[in-house]
Amino acid sequence: MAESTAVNLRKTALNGVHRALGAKMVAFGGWEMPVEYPSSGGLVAEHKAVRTSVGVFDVSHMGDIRVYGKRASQAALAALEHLTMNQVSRLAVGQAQYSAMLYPAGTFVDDVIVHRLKDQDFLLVINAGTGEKDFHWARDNAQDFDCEVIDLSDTYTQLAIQGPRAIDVIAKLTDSPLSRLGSYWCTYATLAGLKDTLVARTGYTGEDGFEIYVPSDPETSEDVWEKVLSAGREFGMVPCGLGARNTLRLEARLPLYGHEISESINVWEAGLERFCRMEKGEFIGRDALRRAKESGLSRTLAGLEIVERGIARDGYRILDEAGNAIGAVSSGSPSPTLGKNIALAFVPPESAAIGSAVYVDVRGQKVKACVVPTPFYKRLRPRPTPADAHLGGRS
Amino acid sequence: MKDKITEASRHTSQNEGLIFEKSSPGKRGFDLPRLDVPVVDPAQVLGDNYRREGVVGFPEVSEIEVLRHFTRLSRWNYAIDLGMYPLGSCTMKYNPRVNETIARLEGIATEHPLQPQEVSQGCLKILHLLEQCLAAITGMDALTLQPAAGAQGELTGLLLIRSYLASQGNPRKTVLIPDSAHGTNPATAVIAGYRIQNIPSDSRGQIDVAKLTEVVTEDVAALMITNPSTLGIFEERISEVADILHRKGALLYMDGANMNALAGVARPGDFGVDVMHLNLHKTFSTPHGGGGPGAGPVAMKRILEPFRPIPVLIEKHNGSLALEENRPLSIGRVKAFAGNFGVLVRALAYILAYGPGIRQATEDAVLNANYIRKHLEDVFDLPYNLPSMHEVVFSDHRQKANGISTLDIAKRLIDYGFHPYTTAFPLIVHGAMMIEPTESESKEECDLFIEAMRAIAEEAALDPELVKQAPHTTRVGRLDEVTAARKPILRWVGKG
Amino acid sequence: MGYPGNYRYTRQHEWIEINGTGVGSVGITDFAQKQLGDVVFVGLPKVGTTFKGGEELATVESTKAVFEVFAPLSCEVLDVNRSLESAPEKVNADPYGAAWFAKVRILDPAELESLMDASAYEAFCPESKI
Amino acid sequence: MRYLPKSPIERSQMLSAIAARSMEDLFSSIPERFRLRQLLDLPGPCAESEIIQYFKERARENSVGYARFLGAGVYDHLRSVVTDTIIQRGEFLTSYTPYQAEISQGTLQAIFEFQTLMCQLTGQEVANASMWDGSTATAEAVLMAERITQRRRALVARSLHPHYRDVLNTYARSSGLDVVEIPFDTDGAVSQQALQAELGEDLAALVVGSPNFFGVLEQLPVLAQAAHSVGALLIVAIAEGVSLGLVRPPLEADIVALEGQSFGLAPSYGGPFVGVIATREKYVRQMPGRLAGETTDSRGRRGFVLTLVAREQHIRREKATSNICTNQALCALAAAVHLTLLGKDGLGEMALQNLSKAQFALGELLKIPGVARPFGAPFFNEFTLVFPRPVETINRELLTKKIIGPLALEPAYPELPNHALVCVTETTTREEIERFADALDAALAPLEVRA
Repeated sequence: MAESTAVNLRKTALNGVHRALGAKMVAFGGWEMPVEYPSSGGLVAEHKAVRTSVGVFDVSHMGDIRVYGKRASQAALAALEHLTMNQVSRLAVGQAQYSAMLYPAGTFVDDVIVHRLKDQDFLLVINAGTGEKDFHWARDNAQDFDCEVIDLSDTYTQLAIQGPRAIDVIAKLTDSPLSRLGSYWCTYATLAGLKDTLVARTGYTGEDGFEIYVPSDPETSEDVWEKVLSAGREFGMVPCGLGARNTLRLEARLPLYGHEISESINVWEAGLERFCRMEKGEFIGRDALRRAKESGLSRTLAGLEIVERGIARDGYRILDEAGNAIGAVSSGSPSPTLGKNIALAFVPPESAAIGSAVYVDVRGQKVKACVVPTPFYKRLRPRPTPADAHLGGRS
Repeated sequence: MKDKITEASRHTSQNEGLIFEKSSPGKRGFDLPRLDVPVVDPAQVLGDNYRREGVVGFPEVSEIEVLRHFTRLSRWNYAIDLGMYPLGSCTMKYNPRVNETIARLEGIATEHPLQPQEVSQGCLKILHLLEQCLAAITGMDALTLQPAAGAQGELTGLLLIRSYLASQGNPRKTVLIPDSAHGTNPATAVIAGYRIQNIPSDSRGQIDVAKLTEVVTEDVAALMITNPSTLGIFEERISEVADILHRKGALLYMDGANMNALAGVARPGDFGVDVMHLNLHKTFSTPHGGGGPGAGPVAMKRILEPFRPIPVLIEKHNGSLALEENRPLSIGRVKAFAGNFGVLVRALAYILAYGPGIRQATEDAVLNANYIRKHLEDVFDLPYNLPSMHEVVFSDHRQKANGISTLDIAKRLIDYGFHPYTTAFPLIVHGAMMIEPTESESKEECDLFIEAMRAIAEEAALDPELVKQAPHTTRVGRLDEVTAARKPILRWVGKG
Repeated sequence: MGYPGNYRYTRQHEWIEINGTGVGSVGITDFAQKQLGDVVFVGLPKVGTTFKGGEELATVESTKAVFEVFAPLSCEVLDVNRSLESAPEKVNADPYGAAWFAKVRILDPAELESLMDASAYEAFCPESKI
Repeated sequence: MRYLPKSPIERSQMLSAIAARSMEDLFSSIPERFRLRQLLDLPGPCAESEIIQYFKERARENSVGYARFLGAGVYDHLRSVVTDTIIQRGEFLTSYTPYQAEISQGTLQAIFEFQTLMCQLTGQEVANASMWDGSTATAEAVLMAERITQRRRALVARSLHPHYRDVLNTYARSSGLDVVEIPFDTDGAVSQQALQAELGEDLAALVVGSPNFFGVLEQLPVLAQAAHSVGALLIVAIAEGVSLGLVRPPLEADIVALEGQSFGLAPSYGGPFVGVIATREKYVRQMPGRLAGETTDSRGRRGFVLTLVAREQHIRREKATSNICTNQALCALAAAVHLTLLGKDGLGEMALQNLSKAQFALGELLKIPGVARPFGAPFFNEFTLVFPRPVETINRELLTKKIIGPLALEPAYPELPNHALVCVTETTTREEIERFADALDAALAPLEVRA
């Protein structure tokens, strides 16, 4: 991961703020993003802040696609059912779901979070690196539907406020009863003085948290950033970078495009079946997935704990007892929360049973690892009461 | 018979040669643990331009040979551990052995000066406590423990003065130095970029205040004074001297070489001194080790504090200690890292041993000097008869009559089992005999010394040659310093 | 050892021997060498340098002292006695002869007046100290 | 008080002997108002056991039990217990500077042997009895060059130890010496180009470190040629003496300023160490510091004395070559004993172990994605790496794993962010090196976020 020196990198509205904070900037998906803030104590400190209290991420590099159409035609809904693998019709207005756009082969264009803002007005939040591709894919494949597909990526500065105390921070920034907003629900609220700000109780850290969408002009963005930080100060909130975001999502086994999902990995291999509704009817990739299921899996994503010395890094080979290559690490890192070295790796199903031993080729050394259940880290979440969800839906 | 004795002594420690002369290829006195990584080929790693085959001429001897060699050499030294070492202005006092033990503790001797300060708090607390103790003893406001020895303390002190005066608009040109001063004073002042002007002593051996008043101008940066003076006499008009300087904007520097006369009794900070150095290897008992290591902390008044050399020991708001490098007004760095830490540790151990009782040590030191003076002033000339503090200075004036010099008497003392006193210093006394017993000597040892001196005085009158040829009991007689200097041999080059 | 009559002397115990032609040799007196003790080193000036009277022209070291040899009068160094570098003991052995330090050209003969002659130096010397 | 050998009776006997009524009388010459009326407020008195206790407690607050990869002028090397046994002998420990030769032959001969060892190591003709440390030795070497050449300008390599440069600047500032810094090139060595540009007939000396602060070995013959071409002296400062067991000595240097800490002296939080100045015979009278010389006694037997003393402050006063008086004699003795124990083979083997372990460590660390080596020139036991992350942040994480990481270069070299100076000696075990590599890998791995 080279120091970001390329001039053609895109910068978020908060780029200046990050630099002022002394953040270490790196190139990520065509963007210049903060990977960690030495002023926050660095990656590990940021990670721990999110697990134990709260942290804030600038995730403005994420892409946003709006799909909307006439209420009567229900075309927008139909387009999304065709475009994505989860069942969009199950979404109430103000609800969001994790999903993905697939190629006909059943492999990934990208994973997305689909927000139902109005009956026929949806916001798809997509990855940075794949933005262009995703947008064209969505637009091209929605042609036969009477709906609009537009790219809103540049209109939002997106902040992720994550951690058990995120709710307390948000509460200080708004009068709306957002504490009752359910997980994977979203709403418009007056936040940090900004009217009609989109707030979603979503995240990419495995903790409770919110993602807010504010106008991407520097003044507003910096103003909101400042207000959020000062609201969070009493809870020890720190700015967090991509580094912590990556270790957090890895512990929570959330996939990262190019690692656990890609155009050469299908839904079954990625282990994302619970977000894939074969029964809902036709969608791109469905046939291939059915065939893939029949012919059986050649590899599956397994969670590994490295039991001997060594870090399993992305791309390292997985070996069997005899030393033959049987797979590869998709993501690997020390887990700040568990204090262990963990990894996600694609291995043959027969090697993926919990407790079975595999080996990682670490800098030429055969290092023993053990298949463990995932997610590696699971927060104790207060089961939301139906009432919450209900209210959340309407608020 | 005599030849037989010479014969017989050929294999005793009396004839220990140079270690290089015992060398034989293949022997060694130390083994390294087995290498636990692949060995590399230096030729390949370094390249021939950078490579060397091995140190030509380096000794090759076994452990027992090394141990014996240096043990034998050690027996040719005189030492405090053997008896009184009355070297004037050197303060050769007992070196407590516990100081050696603690300086070698794991966690003290093993610490790296650049390691994170989170894991150096122990070292920093030691430095902090020592600073506080020395401030209390000197009556000063701030310390730097950086200087490696007294002479570097002097330089640091003068640079502090120079920076302070420069900040006032003019560093000035001249440093005044009494004619009785140590040689380091003028040598240091020159390195500090100052011109020297000597101040004569008056007939009583005190600084000539009238003369001083004349010469102190806006050009004078400071007066470097030793108090008590090298005559062992307290400068009675010291605060007057300070006022004269201060009135003209100059500062008073005190050479703390004689602090052993004052610790716990009077504080330079009280009588007008602006900055001074301490010799931890004198007053504070760190071993002289045959010429070092020492340490020369500098104590100063608040006005000089901003200019202290880096690093500066600070206390952070969270209560932890740190060495700070970022000091815009600092005179800079005078020595790498954080001073002679190992010496500082010993000095603190010494202070802790006495606590407030350090006054008793000073009293005993002064008592010894005056006791010796009392019992010798009838046989040796006392050029200045003001009250003595921790040391007394006689002259060889009376013995000169029989052609006996202070050096002869000094050498003869060796035969009586004592180390000589300081000879030919201070310069203002011709044939000076400068005696500093320190508090470490018992009444018995003092009495023996007095006996010896009186006996030598007698010999000087009755049998001058006996004294002139002394010492008679040492491994070697007087050495030919002239040839040594005319045709210097400064290293062993082997046969042929 | 006496005081060569044809020499002139300074209060700092240097002598200069004039050999008519405005050229002279400079050295230190027997008294000076006795005070100094065994000489172990002599530091000589560069040929061609000029000195004012009283400026340091050379140094003499014994094991216990350093003695600065001052130019008796304004002069230019024409030659120096290299043999003293290898045999400084000459200064003790033959201060008025073999141990000359430098041959100099005298720049202002008038200055000679300020120097002592043998008898004056002899009178001056004993109570003098270095 | 256990250190004071007088009973109350003896005290009063002695007082009456000098006709003093009380101790107070002894201080009559100190004006009344300056005499302290009460005892000083000092901690103690402490028993021996209490003193040991206090310092053991302080020791526990330091870095016991940590693996360490710091060098930068202070090195961990093996030491024989014999060295300490010798220097703790009272005859060495509690003796003064050997001015009285007849009863100081032990110290004098040891110094003479030390001087010889230093000459053999550095390839120079004379070495002094010691200076305070490598930094002051370097500064004094420059002042010495100034006296020899009668010139007032010195070039100092930016790659020289920053503390050494600081000390030189402190000495230079007051003595009006002009010091110019020469940058380093992409190899971490002195930039020839910049050097050529600064050469001139007014130049007294060129000062370089080798190994320099980045661990890099400088090309001394080339540098000497450059300095000598304008009649200037080459001064070589050596902070890691063990390198001389394997690395070609600075034969072309006119003055060598050596730090001898590596020769049997504990790191001791920065001192006391032992500096040395070694040079050519013809410059000996301009050399600072004490010198022991061989001679004979009245009966013709070999003996040793301090010689050429007329250079020193107690004789020449303001015209002295230096103000140094007390030096580091006992440290020099320790170095002499240590080097004698090691001997020719031992020193060579120790140097080879340093070289081998440093090479091994470099290999292990370079396997870690994101770790690079900026400077290509040969090195001894220290090398520079660049990380994808601020060194301080990494070290903070290493510290939690009981590892004291490499030195961050940025504070002293703002132009080298994320650069670290790694040191490995014979005392560093393979296990420690691997633990360090893993910890560093762990500190960097999470940053590997690729889209």
